[in-house]
Amino acid sequence: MRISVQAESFDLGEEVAAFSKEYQDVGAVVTFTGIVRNNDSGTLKEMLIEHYPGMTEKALTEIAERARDRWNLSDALVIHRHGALVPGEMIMMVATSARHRVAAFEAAEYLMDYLKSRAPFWKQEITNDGAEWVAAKDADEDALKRW
Amino acid sequence: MRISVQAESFDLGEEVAAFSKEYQDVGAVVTFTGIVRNNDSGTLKEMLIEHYPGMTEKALTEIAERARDRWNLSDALVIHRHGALVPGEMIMMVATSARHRVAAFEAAEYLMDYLKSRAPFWKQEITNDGAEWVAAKDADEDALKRW
Amino acid sequence: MKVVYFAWVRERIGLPKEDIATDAKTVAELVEELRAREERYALAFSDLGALRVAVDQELTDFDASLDGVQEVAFFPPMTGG
Amino acid sequence: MKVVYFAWVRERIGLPKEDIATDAKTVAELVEELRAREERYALAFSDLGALRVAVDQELTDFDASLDGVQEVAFFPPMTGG
Repeated sequence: MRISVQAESFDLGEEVAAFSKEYQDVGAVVTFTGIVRNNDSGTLKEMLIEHYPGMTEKALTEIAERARDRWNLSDALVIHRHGALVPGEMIMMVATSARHRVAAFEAAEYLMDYLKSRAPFWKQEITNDGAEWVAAKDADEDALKRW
Repeated sequence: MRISVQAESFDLGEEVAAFSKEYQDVGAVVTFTGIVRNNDSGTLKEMLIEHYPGMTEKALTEIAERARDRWNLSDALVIHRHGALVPGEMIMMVATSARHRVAAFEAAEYLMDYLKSRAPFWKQEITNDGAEWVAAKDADEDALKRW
Repeated sequence: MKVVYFAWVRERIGLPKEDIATDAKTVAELVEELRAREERYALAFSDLGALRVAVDQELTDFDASLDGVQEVAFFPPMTGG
Repeated sequence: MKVVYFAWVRERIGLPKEDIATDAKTVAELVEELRAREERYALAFSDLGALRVAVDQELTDFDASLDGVQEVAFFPPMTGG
């Protein structure tokens, strides 16, 4: 299990290849990658991601351990960036491996749902009109009820 | 959208990197990779995958087009191998990209559920005891009802 | 008409494909003709519930028409992924 | 006690962290003390429903005890992923 909170970019292909290298009783690998998407008017210049050093790593580790135990995962990976990112850049990724596809899918969705609302990150969007904090969505909070 | 039915192995890292290279209005990329898992007694020597040339490509294309239209995907990728594979080898992968995570996840699960039961592949497991056709699971057929 | 077989259907019948001249109007009628041929066909088609059929490379039912059809395929439930 | 602020809470209060000497027994009592300090605190803590709190880097509620606590953090709902 690897958790990384980092300012540097990551190479999705290399991460996936490394994650999927050691097979032991694994039939399914799922990855999710989050990318900075431009706003509807295409005016996003930068996304600034703030986080809570110390707590972030703890929260991500707890979330990943809960997913691993609940779905009996072979392995899990979480990478989340902070700092200034431009549209098209990868923000974060998770990967899960398990015996069967349903476990790998559900665990990856669980990781994402908890990352969205329970990991101490805050996003701010910078456009020519200024800076605006991204508001948490009710739908993201509601998504946790599934688990 | 790319569909590939092939005997050759594929490089997951390279495929994911290539798939995720062009971002246009994409916030989420999901990949699923299926791997030959050994049986519980660890005696699997080979998995032989037979398919129906011509129909396979048609069926996979139809499934991917339906997923693309239903979830408004930016892109979708399906790679499925046939021939002789050993435990640990990658059998297949799908990738989906969309604006939001829920669409990318659901579309990838839809692709997998339909691939399992509606794409003309048949698996045979070779052990020292001989060759045995893998039986379709009721759970896989039931999974289609979700959609 | 080209008739193709996959997986254990192919193994039971003993060949992957054959050309068959038939007046069968539906898949079900074709199955009846094949069953009457030889024991290996009767065995392969003994339980239609365990079989699937594609007509011109599209999955269909056993009551599908063979009108204008060029290729019929018989096989067990698929196990892709 | 170390008190840290993130996102618009940090912006409204105007600093990322500070050391506070307090006799507050709960987070809610600490919030009352802070609100009474200055307008910028009153503004930052005007709607507790829009705030989240962590005590020693664990998410908790506003009625959490501060007994033995070293670090309290205030911030808006998180937007990771």
